[in-house]
Amino acid sequence: MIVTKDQIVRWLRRVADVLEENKEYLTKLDAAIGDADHGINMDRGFKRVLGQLPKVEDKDIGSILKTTGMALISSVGGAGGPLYGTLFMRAGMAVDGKQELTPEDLVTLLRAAVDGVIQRGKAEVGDKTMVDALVPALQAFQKAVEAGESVDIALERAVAAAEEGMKATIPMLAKKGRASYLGERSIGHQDPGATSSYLILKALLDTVREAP
Amino acid sequence: MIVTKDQIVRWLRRVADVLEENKEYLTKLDAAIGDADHGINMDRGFKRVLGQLPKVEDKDIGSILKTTGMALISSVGGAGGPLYGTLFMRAGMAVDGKQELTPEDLVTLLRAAVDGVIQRGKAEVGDKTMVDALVPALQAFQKAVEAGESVDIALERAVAAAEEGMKATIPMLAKKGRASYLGERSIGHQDPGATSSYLILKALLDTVREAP
Amino acid sequence: MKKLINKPENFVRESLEGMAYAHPDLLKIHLDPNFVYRADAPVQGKVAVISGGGSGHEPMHGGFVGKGMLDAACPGEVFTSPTPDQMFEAAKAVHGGAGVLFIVKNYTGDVMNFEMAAELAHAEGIPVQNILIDDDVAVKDSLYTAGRRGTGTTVLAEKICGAAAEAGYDLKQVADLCRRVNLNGRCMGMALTSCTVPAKGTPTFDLGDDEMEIGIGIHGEPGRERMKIKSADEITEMLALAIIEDPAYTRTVREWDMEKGEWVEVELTDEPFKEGDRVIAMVNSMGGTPVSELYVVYRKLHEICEKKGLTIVRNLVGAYITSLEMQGVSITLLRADDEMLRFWDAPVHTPALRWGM
Amino acid sequence: MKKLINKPENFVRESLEGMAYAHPDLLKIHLDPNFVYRADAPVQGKVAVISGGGSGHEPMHGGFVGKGMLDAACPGEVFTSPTPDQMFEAAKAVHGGAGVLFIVKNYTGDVMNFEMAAELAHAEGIPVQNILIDDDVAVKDSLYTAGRRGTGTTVLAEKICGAAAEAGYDLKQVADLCRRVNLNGRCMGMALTSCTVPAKGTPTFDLGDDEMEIGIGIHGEPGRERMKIKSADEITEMLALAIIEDPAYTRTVREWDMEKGEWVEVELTDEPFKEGDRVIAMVNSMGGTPVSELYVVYRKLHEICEKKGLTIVRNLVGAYITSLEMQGVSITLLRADDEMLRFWDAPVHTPALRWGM
Ligand SMILES: Nc1ncnc2c1ncn2[C@@H]1O[C@H](COP(=O)(O)OP(=O)(O)O)[C@@H](O)[C@H]1O
Ligand SMILES: Nc1ncnc2c1ncn2[C@@H]1O[C@H](COP(=O)(O)OP(=O)(O)O)[C@@H](O)[C@H]1O
Ligand SMILES: [Mg+2]
Ligand SMILES: [Mg+2]
Ligand SMILES: [Mg+2]
Ligand SMILES: [Mg+2]
Repeated sequence: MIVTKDQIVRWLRRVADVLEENKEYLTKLDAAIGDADHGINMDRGFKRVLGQLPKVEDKDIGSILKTTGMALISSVGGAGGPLYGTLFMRAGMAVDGKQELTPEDLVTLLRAAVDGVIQRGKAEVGDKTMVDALVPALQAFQKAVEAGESVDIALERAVAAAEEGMKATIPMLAKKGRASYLGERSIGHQDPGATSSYLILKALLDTVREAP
Repeated sequence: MIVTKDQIVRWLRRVADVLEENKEYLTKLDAAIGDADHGINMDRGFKRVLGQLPKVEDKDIGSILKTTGMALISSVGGAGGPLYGTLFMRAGMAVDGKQELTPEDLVTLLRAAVDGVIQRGKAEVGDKTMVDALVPALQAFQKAVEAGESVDIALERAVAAAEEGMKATIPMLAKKGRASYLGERSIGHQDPGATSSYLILKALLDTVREAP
Repeated sequence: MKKLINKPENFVRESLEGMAYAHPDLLKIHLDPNFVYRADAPVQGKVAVISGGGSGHEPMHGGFVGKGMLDAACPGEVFTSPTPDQMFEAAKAVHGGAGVLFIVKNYTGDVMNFEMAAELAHAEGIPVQNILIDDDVAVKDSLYTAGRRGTGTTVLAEKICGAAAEAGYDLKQVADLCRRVNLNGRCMGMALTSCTVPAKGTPTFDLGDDEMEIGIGIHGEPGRERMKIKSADEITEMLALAIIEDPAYTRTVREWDMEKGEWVEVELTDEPFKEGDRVIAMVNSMGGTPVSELYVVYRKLHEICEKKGLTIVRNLVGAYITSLEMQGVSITLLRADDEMLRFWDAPVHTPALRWGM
Repeated sequence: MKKLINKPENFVRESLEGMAYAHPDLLKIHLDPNFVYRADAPVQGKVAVISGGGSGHEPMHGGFVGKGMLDAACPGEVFTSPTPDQMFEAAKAVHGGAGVLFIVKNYTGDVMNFEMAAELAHAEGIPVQNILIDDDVAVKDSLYTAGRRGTGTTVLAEKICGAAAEAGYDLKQVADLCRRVNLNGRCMGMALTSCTVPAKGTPTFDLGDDEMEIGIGIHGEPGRERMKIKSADEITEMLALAIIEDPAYTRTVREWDMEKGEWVEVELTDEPFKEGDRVIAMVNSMGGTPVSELYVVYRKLHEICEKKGLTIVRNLVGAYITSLEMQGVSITLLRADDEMLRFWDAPVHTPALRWGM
């Protein structure tokens, strides 16, 4: 089972829909421990991505993802902008020229993406950031692929791990980003960035599960 | 029956008490059609009067009332300050040198006081101001005195007329002062200045009724 | 009550004391009676320009005391006209031999207190004149009301007359200029929220979450009309058109006859704006509205003026004449001639308005 | 939502358009990507000083663009850091051949976006340096947090560095001065009310009628402690003592190595205030607090500084770095040496700060 360019494009469109639906939810999470803009920012960013997609839809997957990254960098702002921008830029660079992705390609893509986020933001697992969703997802995906599972099963595991990682942020004390200023008061709230990361991965799973 | 200097002093002290008690009530009336300060201003003014009284208590009634007027002028501010200041100044000037007041003295005093307010503020009966309480009170008092009634009966009539005049301001459309800016919307509210005038006259009646 | 104050009864005094600490180069304060005056007063041979009114409109008037603007400001209690002894003592402190102009906002209380002050100054031998500012087009009729209220034009008049006095105009000239500024200035304001007078502790009026009040007074007096909140563009249009399309306005005011030493009634008429007018525009925060929103209003005002053939040649965007922490905006337009513009551009150095020095 | 806006998504743009109409002599705007820049940019041979950050803190930064202060400001969406393309395009527009200083408030988003912008500028051959402002003493620990936030000192740094650039300092000199200003400035703020982000439409946080939040961030981030409202004097004391008694603070920041073209980590320590220090004091409204209350705070601050042996040699009292319409105040103290004072006093002409011209 491979992932086609068409699926990647549909994934990005689905992400735009999902983020629009969850705009208020993400913003509410950010209001509790941040500055109440994460949903608004991500929604604005993926609206911009939607606007750019027609221009690159007939190019390769690498170009599509790099364009997505650039669109996010120049429209999201905040912490989310450079982080998700870097995530998609690096993902695109990792699969330059490809028209479809094997499970191994997807491992390469995800690893590059997550590494980019870590380099840019310097956060570790446990700091209560999107990294807490992304790193377990990457590990679960890689493990499943190495065990010979198909892409959809591997993605299922990745999404489950991301969800778990996202929920695990609730009891954490934030050490990075705006939430860190709250100290103890950051405990008990789910991290908005971890939540958007989970939603983005979930959208990939849902896209892959659809009839191609 | 005459009114003594002692009664005048007790009257002024009572006015201070009454205005303190009615500070919020008068301010609430002023909030509806003015700027929510009439009670606060009058209370501040008569607190100042209380502070000045010991210095003039052993002088004549004229001096006591003029001092009251000056204290009000320099502490009340707003429309109420010059108007009530003028009222007490003119009252004092009308009974200069006196140690006690006959009913006829009181007529002279009241007329001078009310005339002063009208000169200063240029309001007529019906404009929805303190004049609507003061003018009927003066007329009723004068009529009662001319009919040979005693001071307390005459004051009773004056206070009843003031109360009626005060209530009559409710349906009026304001033509003077801050309330006039409301046009039709001033209708249905009792004028704060008419109310304080009624309270001040009522305090005189209550003082005169007490054992001297 | 969401305020940075200590005891409400000390608010005005403590705020004045803070001003004195912050601006010793510009001003001094006198307490009991309260007034703020130029650090270098009296300036010999210069007409002294004095204003005053209730507190709660800061920076007006105390924030305009300094070089090129006011010689003194007399702050009353919050939203309560000051008392005549304040103006009289201030006049004595800043009188430099050329007389005193009282710039008075048209509110019954202010007018009466300033009239008493003028009588006191006159009796003391200080030449004096009272000029009323009555520019609030929200008040239509002068026959059935106390007349138009004094609002935004006050700030512009204080700047222009302050500069004229600094330039050596005599009392009559400064007074004539002030009257002319008033006759060419119009203002209207609106509120999104009420304000809370410290001594009262609760909002002066209640506005629903989705309501606003158009034509509000600067003391939290209810305005002309309450309605659902509209967009900034619609609000700007309501205010700007009420100002620009306001017809000629005639009223009788009292001025002081310096020779005879008595009040005389004067009939004044101001002419409506017309195409080709050059204007000074002020977009003013009622206190709680941030400058970012004022610029949204200014943007639309600029468009409207252009469409109506008015050219904005100078502007002020900020909080200049406020109602405590009220959210809302007022717009002032002043038809400016060369003389006014010259004095507008003259150097000024006060806590709240400064340029050219 | 009690705001003078049209559509929330147009708020930043329309506010910028209003600024451009109001101040054509001082600044121009560029839309998409958004930035505000000096009308006479690029100034040949002068270091260009650029700042930026989320909108909603007006007048910062756009209101500080003009002569003697910022060459450009990059406003993001409300409370959202701007994007690298904004800073990059602004840098290209105002670069006068002597390089660009980015003054960056220490928030994760701002830092990352400005770092990307610096990388872009460097790649384009524009000499660049990023100096962080991290002065908020409400944040104690830099090991377990993203470090101190950039707050009030930003305004003072922009004024001083703008003047230094105007005076001909080269990029390294302006950057060194900026770093020194940051290491000598400390700030803390508090909120009486929340603010409402236009796009969200409801208050960022809920405060009870009798509650306040101490140590608030300028984006409506909840602060360190919520408590019953206290008097202005007590609040001033809490903020001032937190600043004055704050111990030495050490952190590691990233600066750009212009030669190698890469980020280097630098350890910086600032020293606590001590008796005899001369300070510039800023008492700043969070947006919805009127200046009358700021003076009440300034009064107490003056007394506290005197008692602690600090001399306030310059001050700013007003709304300079705000959080939309939030009520509240922040206090900033900057230990100032002769060089800083000289540049502080130098002429400046921007929409929100003006003197000497
Ligand atoms: N240093 C970091 N590394 C990784 N993720 C981070 C970092 N700092 C913040 N984040 C993520 O960014 C999210 C907030 O994004 P957003 O609200 O868009 O930015 P901002 O905090 O600037 O408003 C947080 O919930 C967190 O997951
Ligand atoms: N021209 C006037 N003549 C007589 N009374 C007046 C006049 N204008 C106002 N008043 C009275 O003053 C009262 C308001 O007083 P106050 O609240 O102290 O002054 P202000 O309106 O300046 O706040 C009104 O209720 C009215 O009775
Ligand atoms: Mg956020
Ligand atoms: Mg009143
Ligand atoms: Mg009043
Ligand atoms: Mg943000």
